Amino acid sequence: AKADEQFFPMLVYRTGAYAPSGIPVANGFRDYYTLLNKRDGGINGVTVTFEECETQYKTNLGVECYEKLKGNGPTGASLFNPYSTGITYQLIPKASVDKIPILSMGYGRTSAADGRVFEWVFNPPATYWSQASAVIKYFSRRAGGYDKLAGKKIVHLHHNSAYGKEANPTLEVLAKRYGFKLTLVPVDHPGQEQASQWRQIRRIKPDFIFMSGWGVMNQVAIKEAGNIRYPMDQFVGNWWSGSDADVVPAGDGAKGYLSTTFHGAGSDFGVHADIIKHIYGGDAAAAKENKVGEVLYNRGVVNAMFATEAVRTAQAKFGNKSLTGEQVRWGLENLNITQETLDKLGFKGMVSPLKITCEDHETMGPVIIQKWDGAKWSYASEWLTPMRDIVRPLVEADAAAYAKENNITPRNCN
Amino acid sequence: MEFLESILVTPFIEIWESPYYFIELVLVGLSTGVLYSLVALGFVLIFKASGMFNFAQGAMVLFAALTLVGLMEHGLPLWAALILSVATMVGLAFLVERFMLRHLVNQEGLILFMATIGLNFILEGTGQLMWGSDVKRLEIGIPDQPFDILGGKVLLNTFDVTAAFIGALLVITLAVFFQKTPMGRALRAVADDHQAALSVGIPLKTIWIAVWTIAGIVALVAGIVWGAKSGVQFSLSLIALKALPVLILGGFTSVPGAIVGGLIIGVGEKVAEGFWGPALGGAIENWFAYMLALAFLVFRPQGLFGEKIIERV
Amino acid sequence: MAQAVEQKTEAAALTSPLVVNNIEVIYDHVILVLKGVSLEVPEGGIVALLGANGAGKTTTLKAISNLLGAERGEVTKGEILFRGERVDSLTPNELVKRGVIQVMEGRHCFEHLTVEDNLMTGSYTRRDGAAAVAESLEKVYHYFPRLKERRTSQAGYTSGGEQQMTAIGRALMANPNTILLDEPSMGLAPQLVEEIFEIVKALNEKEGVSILLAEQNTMIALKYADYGYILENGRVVMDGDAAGLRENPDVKEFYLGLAGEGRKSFRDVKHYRRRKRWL
Amino acid sequence: MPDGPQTPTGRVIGDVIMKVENVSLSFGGVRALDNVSFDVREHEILAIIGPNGAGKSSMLNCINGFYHPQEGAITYKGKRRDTAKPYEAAEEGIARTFQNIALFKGMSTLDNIMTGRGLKMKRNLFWQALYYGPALKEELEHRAKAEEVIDFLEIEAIRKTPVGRLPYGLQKRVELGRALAAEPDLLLLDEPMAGMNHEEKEDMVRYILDVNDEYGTTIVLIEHDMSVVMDISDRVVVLDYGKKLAAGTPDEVKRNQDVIDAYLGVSHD
Amino acid sequence: MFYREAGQFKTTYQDDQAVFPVLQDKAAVFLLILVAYAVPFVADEYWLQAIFIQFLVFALMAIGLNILMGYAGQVSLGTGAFAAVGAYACYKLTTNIEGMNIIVAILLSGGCAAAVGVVFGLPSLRIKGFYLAVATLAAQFFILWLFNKVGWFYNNNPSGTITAPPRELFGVLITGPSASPEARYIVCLTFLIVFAWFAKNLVRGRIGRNWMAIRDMDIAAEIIGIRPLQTKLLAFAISSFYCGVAGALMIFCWLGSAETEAFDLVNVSFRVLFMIIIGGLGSIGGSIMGAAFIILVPIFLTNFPPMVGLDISTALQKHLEEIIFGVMIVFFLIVEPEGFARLWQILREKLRKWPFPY
Ligand SMILES: Nc1ncnc2c1ncn2[C@@H]1O[C@H](COP(=O)(O)OP(=O)(O)OP(=O)(O)O)[C@@H](O)[C@H]1O
Ligand SMILES: Nc1ncnc2c1ncn2[C@@H]1O[C@H](COP(=O)(O)OP(=O)(O)OP(=O)(O)O)[C@@H](O)[C@H]1O
Ligand SMILES: [Mg+2]
Ligand SMILES: [Mg+2]
Repeated sequence: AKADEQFFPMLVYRTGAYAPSGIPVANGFRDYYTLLNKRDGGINGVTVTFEECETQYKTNLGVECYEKLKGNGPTGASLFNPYSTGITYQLIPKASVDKIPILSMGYGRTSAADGRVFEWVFNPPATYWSQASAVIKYFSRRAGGYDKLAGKKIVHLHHNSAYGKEANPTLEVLAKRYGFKLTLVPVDHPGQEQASQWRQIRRIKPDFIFMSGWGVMNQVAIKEAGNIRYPMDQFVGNWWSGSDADVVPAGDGAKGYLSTTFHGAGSDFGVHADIIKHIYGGDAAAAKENKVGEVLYNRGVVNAMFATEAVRTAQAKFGNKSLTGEQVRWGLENLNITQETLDKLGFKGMVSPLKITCEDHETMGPVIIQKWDGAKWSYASEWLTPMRDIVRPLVEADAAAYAKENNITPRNCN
Repeated sequence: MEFLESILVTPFIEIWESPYYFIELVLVGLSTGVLYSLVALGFVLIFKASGMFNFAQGAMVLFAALTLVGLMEHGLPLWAALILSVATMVGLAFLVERFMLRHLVNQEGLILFMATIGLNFILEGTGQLMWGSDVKRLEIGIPDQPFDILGGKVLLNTFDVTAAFIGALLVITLAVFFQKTPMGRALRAVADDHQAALSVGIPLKTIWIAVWTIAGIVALVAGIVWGAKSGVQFSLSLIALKALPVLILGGFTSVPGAIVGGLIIGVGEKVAEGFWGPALGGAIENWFAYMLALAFLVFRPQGLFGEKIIERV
Repeated sequence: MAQAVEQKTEAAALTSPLVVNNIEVIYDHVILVLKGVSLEVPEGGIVALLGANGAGKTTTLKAISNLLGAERGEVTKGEILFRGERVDSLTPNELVKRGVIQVMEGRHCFEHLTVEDNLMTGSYTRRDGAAAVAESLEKVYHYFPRLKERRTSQAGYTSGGEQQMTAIGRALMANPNTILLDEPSMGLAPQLVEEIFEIVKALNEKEGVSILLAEQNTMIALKYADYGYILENGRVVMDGDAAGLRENPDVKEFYLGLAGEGRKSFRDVKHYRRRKRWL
Repeated sequence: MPDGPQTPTGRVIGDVIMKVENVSLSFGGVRALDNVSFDVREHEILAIIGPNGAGKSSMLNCINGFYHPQEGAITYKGKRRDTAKPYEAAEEGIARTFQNIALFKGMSTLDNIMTGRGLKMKRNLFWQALYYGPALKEELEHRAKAEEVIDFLEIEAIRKTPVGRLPYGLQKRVELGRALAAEPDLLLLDEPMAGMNHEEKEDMVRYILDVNDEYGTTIVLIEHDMSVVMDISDRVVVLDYGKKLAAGTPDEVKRNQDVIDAYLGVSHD
Repeated sequence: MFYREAGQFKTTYQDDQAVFPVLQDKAAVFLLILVAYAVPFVADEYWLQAIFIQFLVFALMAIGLNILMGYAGQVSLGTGAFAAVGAYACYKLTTNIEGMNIIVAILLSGGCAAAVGVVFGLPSLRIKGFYLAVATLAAQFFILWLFNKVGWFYNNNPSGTITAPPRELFGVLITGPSASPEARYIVCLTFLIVFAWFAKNLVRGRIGRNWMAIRDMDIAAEIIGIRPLQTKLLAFAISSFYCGVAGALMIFCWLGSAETEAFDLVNVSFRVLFMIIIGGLGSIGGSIMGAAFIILVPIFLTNFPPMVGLDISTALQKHLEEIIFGVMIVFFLIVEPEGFARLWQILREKLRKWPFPY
């Protein structure tokens, strides 16, 4: 009989307006899955299989891809990583019906962190709201303490979409608590034109800018910041506004730009050595061509690692064979990635450990600020833990509202 | 009531109180407006020459820019890459005439429009197939430095000013070319009635190739300017959407219309976003441009400079 | 009779610049409109193409000037020769350069252009200098003084007759040697009709222009033409010298409205109906 | 039936139903109509003739509200017409045909004629969406009327043909059919016989006379074929450069030297 | 040779008015409807969920746009916005009014869309052709902006998206994630059939003729007594009604949840426009065929290489798909500019005459 296989669907966007972000993510996934097969012979002997489906970042294509891939492999799809907030929203209701978990790592619906309502959705290590709180924490350190935030002016420059607006409520709560003056400046899709937004910013003269951008909006924003001579070290993008594709087109102007992240960038980690060795036959140049080490490539790798570790966790309970989505969900919910595991897998220093629970599908993992020096990213802060006391109540309130609207009875996690 | 005040009164007070901010917005509006005109111009040329609303203009911008950077990435110097890109656009014009236009003589506007949608897909596919979908940096040596005017109260940028200058130059050249040469007349004749134009011996083929070539070159320039701003990538094709209100405001058939329309839209949307945006929640630029165009149309249904729509029985 | 036509055509191929040889035209792949039409236009001749509505006159002319493609029509059989060249191998532009120009039925003016610009488009293919073109323009204004008055108006806003004059004038601007005229008299005031035909005659006589004329106004067409063909339902049913046709009793009755004792008042038509067709 | 002058065929011409008084219309510098006055009587056939560009079509456009004259008044059945909208003219019983055929090209002959009956159809959206029931009943009634028109004009064979494909002459006939379908009181015809051969003109004349006779429809006719005009019209108005040059019976007009100079060229008998 | 109406004489005008005058056609259509209802028993979930339901929703929208553009001749690029109005209205109605019947809610949503359509149709009295497109584009951008900006429309939830709540009809779940694809398919199919039927009725009656008259020559139409504003606004209303209903179905029966982006210009408005041009302007059947083409061809092209065992990269495949799709559009337009509807008609004419050529 055929060897056991574990199937991972991949919703990718290698074409269209967001391809510059989609390509490295997809490559990261691909390389990590391939690495597992080549280096370890799969996950505990179970071969990893995967198939790409092009979504072009469009919701209708996302749904089509989901339907197309969900039944593949001997036991169906293990889990979905939609890589688009819009598609994630669409898949959330379907997940519980089809019994396939969704792993939306650092995007998607924030309140899905409440595992009692969103049994099938996981969004570790942190959400937009957690991120926003961590960024404010960072700003407070820069200002010299929380008390110094009072009276400071902070601008949230965001993509005018559900995704871009996610952080707004949290920021508003934080503004109230710490007394800083928050201005929300939206930019319409696609964001090629931001002249007037930046003139507004120039007038406001903010102490800090936090940006939730996406695609071409990021590059233009970084250029425009230079145009008004805004100091780059007061300008922080979220983790979707801090990839190589965002800074490279801006050239020298992008030097000193900051962004958040929850994993390291660059190809100096153990896992990269393995990838270059096993997949690129030691050819570092070819690896570079395929974006190995870029921020979003690493995100793909990290995400694939979380996914496969969830399967490994589940295998411990259900045996080393092809697992169903339902079994993988159990694995996700009991996922506990320790520092030890990370070291073993070659992620030392790249990711923080994380432990998912039935109640908390997010874990509020720490966030770090990285800085672009014109050639590469490097860490520019210590790890910042989000403010649980502020974020969690918001999450629970929103999850409760969702549960009510959709006749869901939250499960009991005790 | 308060809301009404915030949109009907406050912005005007603010304009009065912060004149430099206003001037700055007007200036960036003008420089953006010229760039809109540049894209709109491509539409106007083709519409004038064939009555065809070229949906693929955005894709042509993308395609031209991709070709240019693609060639440069392969190590060609800028001048060589430019020549080859122009040659590519000429080739495209030939192909479009040979395989598309020639077979669609005398069809209705909507059908021609649809055909350009097909072309749009082809160009987007081919461009990305040949050169990849990644974002590419385009460095063509236009200096990009902010500088102060009016005693430091207003900040401008050398790149924007240069780009606006290039755009204006191109637009004026073309305006003169089409107003002063016999070709201009032939173009307008073709737009009115393909069959009658054929019957008096106007060679549609030559005209179309010429016009598509020029439109291709305009697209290349637009692609260079916008590409240098935001990197060359797929989103470039979306700026065609920004050219639509310009086109409609200026009138589909008018080169000067494309210029004036571009400036009005550019200034209008920047000022609106800057003063009205905050009250309305921001990101109003897009619909504002269309509403502005619409407001003009109600008074001049053919656009500011468009040819009067002839209604006779 | 068909035999006679064929023989004539063969003989004429040697002398006539424009020969249409047994053509068949289909529109839209399914609608068969011309079912074997043959005719010829001798050098310096005026030939009239007569026939009822829908007989296929316009189609014939468009086939000659190679404009059918734009209407989704095609010549499926037969051939059309202009000075020995097959017209379907020439583009309309090349045909105009060789001196064949068509005045289309229903005017087809460029409505957004001024009357003068309309006329000037006619000179597009000419390479004999601005002075010669200006001279032609003067000539056209001389023929149609009304156009000179309206020269700066947009053609779309001129009256029906003015548009007709513009269309004819535009063709003259190409300095043609063969004109295909499709219903030139339509919508023109009576004295202008005469004038137009006088112009046609003058062009023909002074400049040796050959003319193929599709016309409903049989009376006047046969007055000015040398030769006539009568088309019914996509076939040539009769041809002959203009004078001979004028005397033919059938033509007299159906096309000229002359029944025996002279013109009948239109008032009287009310009281009878008739319908007779060849075939 | 009101007394009035008798025509040779014995029809009775009634009272004035439309008055055109001192109408002037200009476009920019072009004076298309210049102080024109005449009136139209019930049941008559009135011809308007004149050189090209004299303003004949513009006159019809003023009558049915497509143009609005700057000066003067048009009164139809006692009501001012010169400021009204075109569709109001139709509602009041004025129908017309056009010089450059204005058929609805995408529709069949039958549908074109049915549009002429639109004003008389009353079923609302709801019934129309359901179709079966009252809407169908109404549709069939009007279809029958339309078929009468089709019979009358002898265009049965092209009932279902899209009008765009018809030869010119038939299109003119369909256009007449569309106007007739509205059962108008006043019918304005703009060069209905242009581009027709003699036989076809005879047919057209027959229809016009029949309509005039059988339904008593008043007809205002523009035509360049003098033999037709002189034969069938009761009165003739001559325009030249926007001005009224002459008016009267056909015989009077064709002997008028001004008219001969400006328009006829030679005298027509 | 078998496709003949020989022997089928029509003795009444009613028969002559029928939608399918030829018996064979009528039979074929009934068969097609039967097959359509039988589809859920054979098609797998992927086909139902991702393709057929999408097709039904878009076909309905295409009919709506075709009424406005193909029949009444008013160019519109606001389809997405009108669909969004329907979707958001339906969301508000179902979540805020307890126990409202879902079908009623969907129809009311159509009504809301119709009202909005009328407002944005007002400029059509003065503005024509491509210029009119701008009015509808203004609608497109403004309405989506509004739905994005004003929290009331999405019940102020922080995600800014709307999610279809589960609702039942006759005790069967038809919306929400737990509704079976079969049930949702049947609902959409029924909507499509009923509304296609209504549309067909409208366009072959007085209203439809008035629309076409306005389309073909608005001046002449006005002169024969058709009131232009009323007629155009009615077209806008009905068209938007269709789009609104389709928009509601789009969220409630297909996507399940969406933000405004799901209704954007390129994904919806243009796409529907492609459908009706390819399908045939002024043809109800054409709208449906066009929707099938625009939705199915890309799916076929994506699935084709793997089907024949060709392993090419996702990006390459997508690019080839785009190119081929573009070429097909141009090719079809050259072969038959008037779309599938006309192609079908010609085919029938040929079939009728077959085996004799003319
Ligand atoms: N584009 C077309 N598509 C289909 N049929 C056409 C087309 N053009 C013309 N026909 C048909 O071809 C036949 C001949 O038309 P044509 O215009 O040549 O006639 P004609 O003799 O010029 O008539 P008229 O005196 O009315 O101008 C007509 O029956 C007409 O319906
Ligand atoms: N809408 C308009 N704008 C500008 N000029 C116009 C307009 N309508 C008519 N004219 C001008 O008014 C004059 C009268 O035109 P009209 O169409 O009434 O002439 P007509 O008597 O019908 O001539 P014909 O016999 O040639 O049809 C013409 O010179 C025409 O150019
Ligand atoms: Mg003809
Ligand atoms: Mg006239």
